[in-house]
Amino acid sequence: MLSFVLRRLGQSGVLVLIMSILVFVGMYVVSDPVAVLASDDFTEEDRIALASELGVDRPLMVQYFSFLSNMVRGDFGTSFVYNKPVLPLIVERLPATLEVAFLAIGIGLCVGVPLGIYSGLNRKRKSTKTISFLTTVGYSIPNFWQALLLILVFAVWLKVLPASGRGDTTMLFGIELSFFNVDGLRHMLLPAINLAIYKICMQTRLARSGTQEVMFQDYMTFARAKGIPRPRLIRRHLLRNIMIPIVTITGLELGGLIAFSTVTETVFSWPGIGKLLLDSIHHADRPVVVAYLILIVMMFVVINFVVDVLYALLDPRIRYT
Amino acid sequence: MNNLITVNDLTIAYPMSDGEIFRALNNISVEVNRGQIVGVVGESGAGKSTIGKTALGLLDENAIIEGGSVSLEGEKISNLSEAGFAPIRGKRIGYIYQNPMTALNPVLTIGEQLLETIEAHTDKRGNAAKAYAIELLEQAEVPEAEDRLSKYPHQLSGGLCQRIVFAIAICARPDLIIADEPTTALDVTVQKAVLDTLKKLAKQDNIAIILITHDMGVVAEMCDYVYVLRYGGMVEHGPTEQVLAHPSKDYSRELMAAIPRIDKKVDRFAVPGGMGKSADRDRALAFLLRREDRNVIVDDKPLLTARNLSKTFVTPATVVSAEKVFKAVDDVSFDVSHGETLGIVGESGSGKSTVGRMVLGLHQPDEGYELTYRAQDLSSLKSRAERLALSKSMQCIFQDPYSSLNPRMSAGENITHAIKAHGTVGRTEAHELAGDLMELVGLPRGNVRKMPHAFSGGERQRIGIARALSFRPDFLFCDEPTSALDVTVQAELLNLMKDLQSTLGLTMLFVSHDLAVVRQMCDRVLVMKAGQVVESGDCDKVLVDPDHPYTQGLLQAMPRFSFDMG
Amino acid sequence: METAVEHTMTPKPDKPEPTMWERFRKVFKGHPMAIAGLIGVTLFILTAVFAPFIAPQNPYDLAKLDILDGLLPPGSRLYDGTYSAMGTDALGRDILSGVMYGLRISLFVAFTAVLVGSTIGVLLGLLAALRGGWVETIIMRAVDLKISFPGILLALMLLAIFGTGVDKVIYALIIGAWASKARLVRAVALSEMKKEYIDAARLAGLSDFRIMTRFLLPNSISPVLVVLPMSISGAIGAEATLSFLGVGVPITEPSLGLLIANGNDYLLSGKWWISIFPGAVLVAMVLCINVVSDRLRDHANPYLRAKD
Amino acid sequence: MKKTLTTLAAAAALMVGGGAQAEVLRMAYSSAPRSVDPYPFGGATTAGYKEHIYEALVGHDDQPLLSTGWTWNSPTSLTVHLREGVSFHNGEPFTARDVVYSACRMMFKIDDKRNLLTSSMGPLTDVVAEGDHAVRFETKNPYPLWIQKMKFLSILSASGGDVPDGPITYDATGDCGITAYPTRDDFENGDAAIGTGPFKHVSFAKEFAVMERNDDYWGEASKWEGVEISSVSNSGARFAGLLAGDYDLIENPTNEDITALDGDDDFDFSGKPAWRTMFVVLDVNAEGAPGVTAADGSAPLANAKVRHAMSLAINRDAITDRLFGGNATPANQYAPSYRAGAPEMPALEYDADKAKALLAEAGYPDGFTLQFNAPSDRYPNGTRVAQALAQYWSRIGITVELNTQPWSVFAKARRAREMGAFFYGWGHPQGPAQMISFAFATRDKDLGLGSSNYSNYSSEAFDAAIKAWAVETDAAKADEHVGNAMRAAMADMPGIPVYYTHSLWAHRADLTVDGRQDERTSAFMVSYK
Repeated sequence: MLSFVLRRLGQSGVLVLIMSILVFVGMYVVSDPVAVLASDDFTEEDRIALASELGVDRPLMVQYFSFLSNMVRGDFGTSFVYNKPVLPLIVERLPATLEVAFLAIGIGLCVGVPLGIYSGLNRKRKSTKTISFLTTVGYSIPNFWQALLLILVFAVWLKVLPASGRGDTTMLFGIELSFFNVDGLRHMLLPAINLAIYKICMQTRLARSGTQEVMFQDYMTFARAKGIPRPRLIRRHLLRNIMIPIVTITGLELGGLIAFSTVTETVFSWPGIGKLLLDSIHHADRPVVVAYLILIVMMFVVINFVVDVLYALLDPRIRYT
Repeated sequence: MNNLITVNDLTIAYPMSDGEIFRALNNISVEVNRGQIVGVVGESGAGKSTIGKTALGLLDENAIIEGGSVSLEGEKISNLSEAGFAPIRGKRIGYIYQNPMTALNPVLTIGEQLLETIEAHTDKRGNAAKAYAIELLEQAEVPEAEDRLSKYPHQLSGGLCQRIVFAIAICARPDLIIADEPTTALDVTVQKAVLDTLKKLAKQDNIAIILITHDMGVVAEMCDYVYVLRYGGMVEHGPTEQVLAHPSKDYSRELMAAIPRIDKKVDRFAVPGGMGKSADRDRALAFLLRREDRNVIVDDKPLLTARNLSKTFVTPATVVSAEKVFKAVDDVSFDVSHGETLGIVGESGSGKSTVGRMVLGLHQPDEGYELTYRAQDLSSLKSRAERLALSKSMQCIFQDPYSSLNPRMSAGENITHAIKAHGTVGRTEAHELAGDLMELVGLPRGNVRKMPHAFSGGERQRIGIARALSFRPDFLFCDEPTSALDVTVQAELLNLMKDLQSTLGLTMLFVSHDLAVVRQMCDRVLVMKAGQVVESGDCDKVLVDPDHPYTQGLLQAMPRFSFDMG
Repeated sequence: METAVEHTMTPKPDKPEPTMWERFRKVFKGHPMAIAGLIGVTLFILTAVFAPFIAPQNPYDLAKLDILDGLLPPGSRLYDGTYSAMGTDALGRDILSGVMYGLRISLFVAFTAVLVGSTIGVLLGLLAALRGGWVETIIMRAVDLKISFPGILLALMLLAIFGTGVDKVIYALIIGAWASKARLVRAVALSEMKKEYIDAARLAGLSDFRIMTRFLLPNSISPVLVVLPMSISGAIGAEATLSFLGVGVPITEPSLGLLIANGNDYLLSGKWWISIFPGAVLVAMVLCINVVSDRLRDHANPYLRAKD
Repeated sequence: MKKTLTTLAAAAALMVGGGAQAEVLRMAYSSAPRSVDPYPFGGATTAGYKEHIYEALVGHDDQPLLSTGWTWNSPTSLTVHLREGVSFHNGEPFTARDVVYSACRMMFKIDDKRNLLTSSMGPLTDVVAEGDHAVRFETKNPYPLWIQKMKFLSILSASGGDVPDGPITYDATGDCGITAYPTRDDFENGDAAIGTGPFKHVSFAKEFAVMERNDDYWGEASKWEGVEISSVSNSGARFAGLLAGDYDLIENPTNEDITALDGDDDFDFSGKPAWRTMFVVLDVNAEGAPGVTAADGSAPLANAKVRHAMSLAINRDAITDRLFGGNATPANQYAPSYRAGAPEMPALEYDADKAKALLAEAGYPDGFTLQFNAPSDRYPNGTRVAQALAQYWSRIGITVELNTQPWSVFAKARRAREMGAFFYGWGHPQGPAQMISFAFATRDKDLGLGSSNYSNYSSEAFDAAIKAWAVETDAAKADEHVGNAMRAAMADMPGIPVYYTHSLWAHRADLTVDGRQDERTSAFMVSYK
């Protein structure tokens, strides 16, 4: 157990290193902070001064190692653009993203899994065909386009939901949350749906194939032979078994949502970290991008870990061996 | 008179994906009276499980009842709906599933699975239900019944799981229990005890049993009356003793003759099969006997000596479990001399296969071992060439015919791929050879191009043998070569192997859980238990009056049918 | 499955192996949706291939475009008399022609990216399974890394280093495609490794390379083949998104995705045709691909096939 | 899920009522103001936001604001007379001390990072308070531009930071003996966000800022009780937000979107010709330009005939009314012709045949290959205009490879001078001359000329005129020099002016917007019909 955790930690340490190098080099070739920040009436002297203040006049290696030494001391650097320490910059935007991500995943599960089980149980029905058709349509529409159509329909035509922004939030333990606030929820709904549609389709498919496989397992036949009422058969025997793969995948999906819902957050100008990442990439704000991606790597490591634990919780075969 | 259950001219058909109709059952009639234990025997494909499934409405959705019916106490049930079966399943007809390990839901506790059944069929709830559950388990002779409730299936042995399945089956005190191969998945010692329990349970509540099995021994010990099926058709039926002792049909006779006997060694089974007879076969033999490209040492030294073989398996730690260490083989030593067959018997998990795999180099033994083959120290083998020469000379016949062939290669390619790769033979020659070898092992050479899935288990095993032979080995490791096969097929195969051994002078290491088979095949035998050798010596000694209690136990447990037939 | 086993065990009449065509027919027989999808896919591919011959206009030749033809509604005529069934965009680009050529780009990009990416992924996955140890660790960590690296940054890097171009987008998508395949194949291959035919191959002294190519590969590939079509539609979507983010294909050679992205700006002002037509085509195509792939998946799923 | 649905319904009901009341003006910016602190950052939205709270000595129209006028003591010394009776939001009176303090604050480096606006202060050598109501600015070289540059110097209250009593002495490091300046947080929580402007800071979060009316404003108080500024970078969402009633006014609607407002009763849009010139920068380097290749290996762009031909090939009217629906003005020089001080110039003609002929005459009858670069995410309609230009040039036989990149990539390539021809837009607070002085003058450190000269253009006539302008304190004479410079440049055409942008605002139909040239959006421009 411990050895396992240590090994994981070691590997993720290496991951973080490689990631930071990649991003450093990446951002270096992509853009020049001075060129982006300096306005046109800057004299060359101004530009050189700016470069030295940002510390980008030093050779890349030097920049990288000073970054490393700061990082181990927990200092991820200062944003070129906002001239603020990077970590708070990211952290203050985190709740917004987390809220939407969880809402989206929630919707995905609550809608997708039942649909999936239903279509898994009644493979031949018309309704099943329709469901699979819809799921296919659902994830064949590019995300950004979907977003605009949503805005068009719900905000412009029906005028029932706000098109953008985060709306009012309620403070909870010093964290701004939209969840406990009607206006906040309304603002959250469209982005969440935009993200959820794909998840719904995926969960449906997962649950469907899962159901189809489990239904043919010996223990399902035997449970029927025992004379267990069908509802219980599905609730206990089926659900418990298909949840195992679903949880695993959902974990990673959640990670993806948290890390890279850039498009959605941009289109709905949702003040989350995804938008921050995109803006920072475009504004050559290397410190933010580096710190961001390092955090993301760590997050995925944690998520993988949690998923493994959940897996064990759901599957006694792994728990007790 | 009014039978408990009557199966009447039942015909069940499956439309197959290739458009043909496959009849799992063809005009089958079976009658069972209260308290009677009826055996339904037959080899795979006989459709025996289908009978049970029909009685419980568990047929796959695309199965068609073309004719006949099943009726329970006179009322027809074969045409009931899913809902219609509700009052029957578990309540009037209990079901015992082939493999207890897969029959129980892996993610639910024993208690949950037992209680849900109780709540479904009785009005007992809460503590009453729990008490009843424990009572049932105790009746099924599950030790420490109470704390088993909180356990999960995989934490218990196969035998225990099967007993739990019994408990579930008798929960509603049904009139009939359908036991579908209840002991196939179990070790012989366990099998006996489990069967006794089943018998006891049946007696105490006067429950009738339909015992579906392929094992004549089991039938002999359990059943009063027996039906013999083949390919979905009825061969014959009658009181057990009569059918087993004086079978009236050829197939039944063959069946009986095919059963390996522990009590006496026959040099061939009285069944067709063995090496094919033809020009092809002789060509194949010629090829196999062409040995000039091999250095044969003929001296009195044993061909293979193994000293202090041990194997420890380490499963790395995971999130929830620490690193686990399991000693599969513990300090095993033996010799195998030219042309002899050494058997290794033992129950599952005794490490018998691991020994062979170490000899072949598929497992790396723990430090401090010594393996000499043809006076060569195997541990010292470095160069690829040496390894190659060795791997050609030592081959293996694997346990599971369904996974031992490459599914994406034709039979012929499977046989000759490797020797082509090594350049032993050319393309055209290889194709010829493949055909010859198939004839040799008794398959029509016309099937050379067929893919493995088109063959039955026995046929695949023959292909496996042909592949092993293609290397012109001196030494064959046979890893439970027939455990997955029906008795008749097994008999044919064993005949073939005997023939090949005598013609080619092969040396064999023969691993099996079936003492009878070992008795038939081997000269000497090692008896293994939990990784260690408990007893070894000549078969005629060890398998007739063993010294070690464990071996004695094994022999005791062997279901033997005592009716002697001419 | 009991029935499946019984079936293979019954003595078979000597039937020749089914030909490709027979297999093919077996898969699609009695599945109208799937057949429709198949036809759709073929049509789209044909259109893409022959676009230059059937398109009313060459939308990639700037000299042929005139902004005076801009924003014409469907059914108008361009200045030079060409009939524009789907209208034009701001630069006087005939949407119908744009869609045909765009289809060409989108399909080309998606197919090459997914095929190359998957091949790399499969090989790495097999290698990881076969070799294990540090090789496996490195490959699988690389997968993790890729998963936490944003495609947009990747695309930007390529764009900054090599400049814009369809090929750059393909590289970006290739890097996007390999990881999941590697994961998948490794999982399958690991379970195949446990089977005895691999032992047999080892015992026969065959080289790792041969074991990988002749034994592991053919037996581990099918799940990948099943998800392939889905990856392709995924890649089409990804390319669209990259274009939307301004790091996709060159704007003078719009793909479907880029056409949609451009049309986006006009949706609110009621010039729907600019994005709806390309969008509809994209959806339709992806739909066809998926319907077909679903059918293939169901067919490949042993539990279902036994019942078919 | 169910719960959210009900709340949703409730919300929908709410919506109907909403929108109507607008004592608070809800505006949506196209990008988020960077800070409450007026100094560190430039950019239209930041500037637009901060001028609600802070004011400078000179207004956006270059007219006195917190000053009443000024007198040149010498070409290097200017005395500005401050407006009296002005007080800060905290009630403190506005005095010369505050100006010196603000100057120091401007020069001071926060965490060793200069304020991005500091460069305008570059030439200043001293800032001296002359009594309470006058300030003297000293420069080492003549710096007439300071008059206009003063608008960057937002005036903070000296009471804001930790300031010792008594007069403050200015120094270029910004130290000025001041113990501590207010921090970023002090500004964001409002403690230090104290100016003289018509609105007071209430709150400032990531993408959302709130302000309330300053009732003691020295000038005419605003009609708006308060202002809410949201930031919605995606134009589609911004516009949708307006239509959905989330905002009363949005800036920079796309030219596409506003066409949807024709004949709409609820919403309308207003435009204002802005100060930004969109033009094509051409590298006239005689050794050839990156990405520009001719069959004979010569350098086409070095030839003025070629540059004129390229200009002739462009149908500017088509661009402005097809791509902008008339919300742009065809350009005839490098600065908007309608800006104060811009010389009279003839319209640039469009004649493809003449262009072809000229190209042939220049020695390129079969044209040449030109890689034309444009930022993909910078200017409204930018990529479309770029494609249109490519269309026109390819018609006269030039092979154009259009290469669009995100701004970050583009800016890097531009700074590295890797682009021989690129599309660019430049607007400037300080009249017509400023931009060409940076873009086309031969580099001159002292006068800060030519620092953005990517054309590698160098002309004595032009330089002479610009140098003269740079030191001319007399407005009329200055304009004359500008005229000469502009004509010289246009004759050589180191860059091709295409059009002048208009600032656009979409808003509720019952509002009128009196827009400004400087692309900023503020509540002062907005009033009820």
